[in-house]
Amino acid sequence: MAHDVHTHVKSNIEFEYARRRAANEMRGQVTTFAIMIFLTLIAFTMVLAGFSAYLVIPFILLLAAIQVVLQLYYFMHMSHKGHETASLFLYSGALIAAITVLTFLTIVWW
Amino acid sequence: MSSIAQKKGFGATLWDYLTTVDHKKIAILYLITGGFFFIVGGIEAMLIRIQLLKPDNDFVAAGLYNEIITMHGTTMIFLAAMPLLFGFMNAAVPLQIGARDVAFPFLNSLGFWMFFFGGIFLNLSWFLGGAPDAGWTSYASLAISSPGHGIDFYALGLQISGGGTLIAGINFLVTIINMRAPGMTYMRMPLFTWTTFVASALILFAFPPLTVGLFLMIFDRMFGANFFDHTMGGNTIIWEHLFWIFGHPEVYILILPAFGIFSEIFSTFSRKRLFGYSAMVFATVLIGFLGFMVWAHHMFTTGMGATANAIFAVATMAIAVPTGVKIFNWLLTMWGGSIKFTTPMLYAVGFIPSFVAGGVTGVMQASAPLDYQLHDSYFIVAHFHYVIVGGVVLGLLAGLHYYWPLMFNTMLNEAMGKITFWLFFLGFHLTFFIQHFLGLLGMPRRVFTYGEDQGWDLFNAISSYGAIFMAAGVIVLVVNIVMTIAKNVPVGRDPWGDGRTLEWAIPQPVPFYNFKQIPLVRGLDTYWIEKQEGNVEGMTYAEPIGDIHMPNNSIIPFIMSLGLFVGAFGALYNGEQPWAIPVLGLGLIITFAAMATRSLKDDLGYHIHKEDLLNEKGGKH
Amino acid sequence: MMKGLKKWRLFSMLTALMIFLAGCGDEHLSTLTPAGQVGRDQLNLMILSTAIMVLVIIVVMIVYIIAIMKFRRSKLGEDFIPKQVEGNHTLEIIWTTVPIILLLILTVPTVIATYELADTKGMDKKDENGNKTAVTVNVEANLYWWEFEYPDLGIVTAQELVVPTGEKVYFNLKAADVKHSFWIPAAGGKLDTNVDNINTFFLDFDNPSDSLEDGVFYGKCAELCGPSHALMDFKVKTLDREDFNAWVEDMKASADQAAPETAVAQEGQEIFEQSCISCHAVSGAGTAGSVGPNLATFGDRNRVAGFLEHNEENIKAWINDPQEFKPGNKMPQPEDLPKRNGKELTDQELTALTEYLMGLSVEE
Amino acid sequence: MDLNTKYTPHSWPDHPESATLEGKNKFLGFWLFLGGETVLFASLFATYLALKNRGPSGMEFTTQELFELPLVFIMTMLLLTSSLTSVYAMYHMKNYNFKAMQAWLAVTVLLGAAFLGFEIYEFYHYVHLGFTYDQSAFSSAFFTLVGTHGLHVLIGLGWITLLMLRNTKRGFNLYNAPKFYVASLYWHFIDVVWVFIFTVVYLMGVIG
Ligand code: HEA
Ligand code: HEA
Ligand code: HEC
Ligand code: CUA
Ligand SMILES: [Cu+2]
Repeated sequence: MAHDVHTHVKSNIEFEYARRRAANEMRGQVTTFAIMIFLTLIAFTMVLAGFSAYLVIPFILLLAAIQVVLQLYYFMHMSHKGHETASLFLYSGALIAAITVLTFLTIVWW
Repeated sequence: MSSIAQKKGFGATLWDYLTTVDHKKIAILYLITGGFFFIVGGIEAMLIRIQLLKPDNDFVAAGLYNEIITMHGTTMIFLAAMPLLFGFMNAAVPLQIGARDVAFPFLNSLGFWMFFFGGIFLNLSWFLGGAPDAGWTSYASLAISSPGHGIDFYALGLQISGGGTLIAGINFLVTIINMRAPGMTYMRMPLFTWTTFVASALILFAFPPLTVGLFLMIFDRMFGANFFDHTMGGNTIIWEHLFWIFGHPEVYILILPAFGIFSEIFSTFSRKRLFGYSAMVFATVLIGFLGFMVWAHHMFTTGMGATANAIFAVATMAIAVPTGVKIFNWLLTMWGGSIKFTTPMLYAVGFIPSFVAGGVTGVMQASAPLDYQLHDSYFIVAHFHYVIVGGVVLGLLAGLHYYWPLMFNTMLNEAMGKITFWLFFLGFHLTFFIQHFLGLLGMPRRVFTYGEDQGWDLFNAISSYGAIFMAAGVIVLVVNIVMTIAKNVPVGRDPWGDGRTLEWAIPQPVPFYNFKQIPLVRGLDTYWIEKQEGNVEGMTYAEPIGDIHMPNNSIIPFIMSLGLFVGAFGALYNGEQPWAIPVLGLGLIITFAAMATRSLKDDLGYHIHKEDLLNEKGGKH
Repeated sequence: MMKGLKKWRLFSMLTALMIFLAGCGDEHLSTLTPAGQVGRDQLNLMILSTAIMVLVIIVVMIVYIIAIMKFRRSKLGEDFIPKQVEGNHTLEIIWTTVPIILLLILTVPTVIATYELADTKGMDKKDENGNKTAVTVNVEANLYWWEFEYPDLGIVTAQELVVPTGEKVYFNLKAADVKHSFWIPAAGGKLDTNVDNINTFFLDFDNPSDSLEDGVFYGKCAELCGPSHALMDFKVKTLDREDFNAWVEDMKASADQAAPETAVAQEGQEIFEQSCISCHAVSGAGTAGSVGPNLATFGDRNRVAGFLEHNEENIKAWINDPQEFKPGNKMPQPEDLPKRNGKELTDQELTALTEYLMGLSVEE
Repeated sequence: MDLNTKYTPHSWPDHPESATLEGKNKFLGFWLFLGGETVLFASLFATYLALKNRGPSGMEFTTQELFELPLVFIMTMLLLTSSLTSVYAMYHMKNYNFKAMQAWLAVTVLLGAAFLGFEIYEFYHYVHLGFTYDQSAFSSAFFTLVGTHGLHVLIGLGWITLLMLRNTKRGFNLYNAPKFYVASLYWHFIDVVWVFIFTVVYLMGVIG
């Protein structure tokens, strides 16, 4: 029956393995975090350094996109199994979001 | 715990419905409320047609007329068509996929009550100083300058009911993704489930822009913002985009479930498997996808520039292709079948030419330069009533007759059903066909009157007389419903005799836990397969009888929605009444307190025990 | 080949149908009797698309009728179990590609026309003397009335648009208060007058409008703009180029209009100058942006307030109670007019005003 | 499923958030909701971009005059860090370490509250300068976009706090694990939105 939860008691080996895997993963997360901080720093510096807007804007947008991907795939585990539908819908949303922003930038003013 | 309703007192029944989280009862709530609003919207339509019956008529005044059309459009779309569809989805989808319940029974109830209170709030405008009068599209410049509170009622009412819709959409998505019975793969799902799925996805993505648009409108009107005030740097075109980014998918949210209902009916009463099932599924998804790429076809005359117009024109036309695929697959489903002209089938058969006629005028409008002529003329009114009435409403009426025995274990009278059909169908064509020509002859829409000197008298009169037939049809339907309820003759399982999908395999009346044992789905049209193999049970089971987990009833959804309803009055009278802000606060406190109660109090539901299940006789097979 | 032939026949049938329908409508108002090339282009698209659509409908209906006639259970017997067909790839391909082809046939002229109709470059063309060659009209839509300014000619008029025939006339459209939409059905499609920006397009007219029943084309507001949206009509007079030039000169001359001849009209003028002049100009020379319609040509008008028949009775009635005719319009009731101090207009005053207004004319 | 079922670190499932059907539903439903929220924020961003620096003639305030990057940088760091701390919290949930999870959640909430404090200060400061909500289309769009994000932060804080308080005494079970998990998803999403806000609103605002 769907509501039953089949609990599985891990053997010690399994347990240790799971722990280790989790710890490894956590170390990865910290790295991810460091990258995010780094990207943020670059973005702020780029702007403060006062490069040409045509260069900076696409670049910081790219950095933002990378950060989001990091959040989604590492912090929010979107690469894990069981996230297929979730990512399908999230990407559909992102697509519609992109189209919306695009039209507002192009055909709202004359 | 017996599913056969014991005779309960009125109070107890009322309480039961206020607190229910059972999708079958929520379906009935949607049906009643949606039906009520359909009558309200229909009466408004009749007032429109009476006013336009003859030139220079003064049956309703200019300002009042605008309120009537606005409320007619808004009521019909948000408060009648969509909720009625939700009604059928709730009634049929969980049963079609072999689920005991929806994924979020509590949210299901919350969605309904938010819609309910939003709808009531909107309609209270009639009694509290005037209804909204800027059209259902409520274009910003007019809406911002509209005096009185009409537009505020519109924005707040739709905000509340829109929230309910979003919740309902997510609920159906998760239900369909997670709650399918073993064997019910995506490619075995009945088409109604598929269209519910895609329509729900459209809701998920289309309602947020509406939410934002409405908030901007609320802030502008009630809290001093300047989004749409061009003297302050605002821009009214933003509203048009936000509205149509929502508005166009909205029309597919309406039509897709109707397509689903028709798909079920065509294959049932042709006794034949749906022709090109996978193409149908693909077409549904494609329509949903393309539905998001075309909204600006409502804005061809806004002045977006040639390139934007050209792109959106071509994208719009593309939708004709998957829709055509559906039409031809339905035709081929009937082809070679054994067609029985029951009332639902009559509606389905009537739907094809009506919808095709409406669809092809849509493609004509998609041709931007031609739309410069057609836009905001009666041609548009004709187009969308052809697709909406000829598609959605016929679908709803078909669904009503088709699913009535599933929902109530009785059958609407077939003879009266057919009378309703013919009256409604003929009246519909009479009313709206002629309107194409009115548009071509230069009649703009949303005009409260027209002069004698313009040559539109005869066609308008014909159109108005047609509406009388539709009203007569609806009245026969109401009589039919009342008589059926009064007679209350149970019909049992699979009353149409040709049921193919799981919902018809379930005993009647449907037990409150739906399936005693979760079924094992062995193919498309499972029930048909089981019947062909002579299985009297109607289904193969995936599990032995065991305890069933059920959710508890709850009054909290009702209270949460009530809080929003109360709070909306506060927002509405902000800056005008001293009590406004306190009332807004009070409403929000009610809502949040109810929400906190919900999260602090564990609600684990209860179990129906195996022994009780075994003892229960349940419905008849 | 057969198919092409059939389509051709369909085409002529449709054209015939259109002509028949055109008969139902009014020549000055119907999109089916185009007054110029723009309207004609759009009507052609209309005919082409209708032809395609009728073809689609015919095909669907043939399959449909055969299906519901042939496969009735009453004919096949209660027990008949049809074969459970899954689908058919060939058919699927056919009914996917054929519609695509039909749509392509429609897309090509659609896209071409979209760009053509948006081409307003001609607006700024100048002759060797540096004068603009084309007539440009700045249209300002106001709550329930229209103002037409000719920026290059230095004149302005209201409610009645006057344009030359046989050439493209360009329009700059905007709204003064809420969004409206500028539509002359017989001449061609509409374009919105937004509050945020100026929209630009062009129309053209083949013939002078005096041959029409009313001597004018009808113009409409096509965007809901408030209670009197339905009454926000205007009229279009088309003149050949010579007459148009003469009209322009007359308009310019209206700045120094002769005093009214009769005593009654003079009385009217006095009242007008007290109570009305703050909103209504009586000189056609000027620029846009006034509070009320310019009345320079009022005596020549075809309508009062855009839609009432042009006669003295209606003028009086209008001045006496504008809200009765156009609910929500911006002209005050007589007692609220400047310098009236709550006094209504007497019959005599109304007559005087009317006579004065009828005398405002630029035509002989 | 039973609230009283006690787990040991050994019997605690690998994915407690989706071990039950209710959990799975909640998990998926919440992701879908985030898909919808993406479109919601996109609409706000689009509106903001369309109205950026637009106001009545003679408007005083523009992005370049207004925004101060140091403040934004601090806020960004706070929120990014809180994202990491909530990852820690989930790490401990998987490891069946309730106390540690609560502790990390508390840190998350504190960081979030600090962020919110700065934001309130920022708004207060702007209003003080005369850049009020009804000052221009730009001001309305700015406050609405950033304020909606702030509201999300506030809701997130309230939600996580409520969850922590509610469950202090009883520790983990499969009923509340999905709730914690989903709340942390929400928190990450708030961070995702902020990444775009600091990029699109502040950084691009400073550029012009
Ligand atoms: C259920 C509702 C519904 C549906 C399904 C549709 C379907 C379509 N609509 Fe419609 N529409 C509305 C409801 C709907 N519409 C409403 C309410 C409005 C007005 C809103 C307002 O302003 O108030 C509107 C307005 C509207 C406009 C704007 C007009 C204007 O205001 O200027 C346009 C323009 O492109 C349009 C186009 C279409 C198209 C191309 C389709 C297509 O999806 C139709 C596709 C179907 C077919 C084409 C028929 C079957 C196909 C075949 C048999 C295959 C072969 C066909 C060809 C090759 C052509 N619609
Ligand atoms: C789901 C959507 C829907 C539905 C079902 C309908 C149904 C109908 N609509 Fe409407 N309509 C819209 C959506 C819909 N409409 C929208 C969106 C607009 C645009 C609004 C705008 O411009 O902003 C519009 C606008 C619109 C106009 C144009 C108004 C204008 O532009 O000025 C007209 C005019 O004829 C019209 C007519 C009708 C008619 C005659 C029906 C009929 O089909 C109605 C049939 C129903 C009945 C006739 C019920 C009658 C019931 C009784 C008589 C009572 C019996 C009572 C008891 C027994 C208790 N509608
Ligand atoms: C406050 C401004 C205002 C004043 C003062 C005013 N009017 Fe008007 N008038 C208007 C407006 C605005 C309209 C257009 C109404 C509409 O059609 O919606 C109008 C329309 C008219 C029309 C119809 C115009 C047409 O083009 O057909 C006439 C005639 C008229 N006014 C006469 C008068 C007279 C006479 C007076 C003084 C006794 C007067 N008006 C004073 C604002 C004013
Ligand atoms: Cu102006 Cu309608
Ligand atoms: Cu559309």
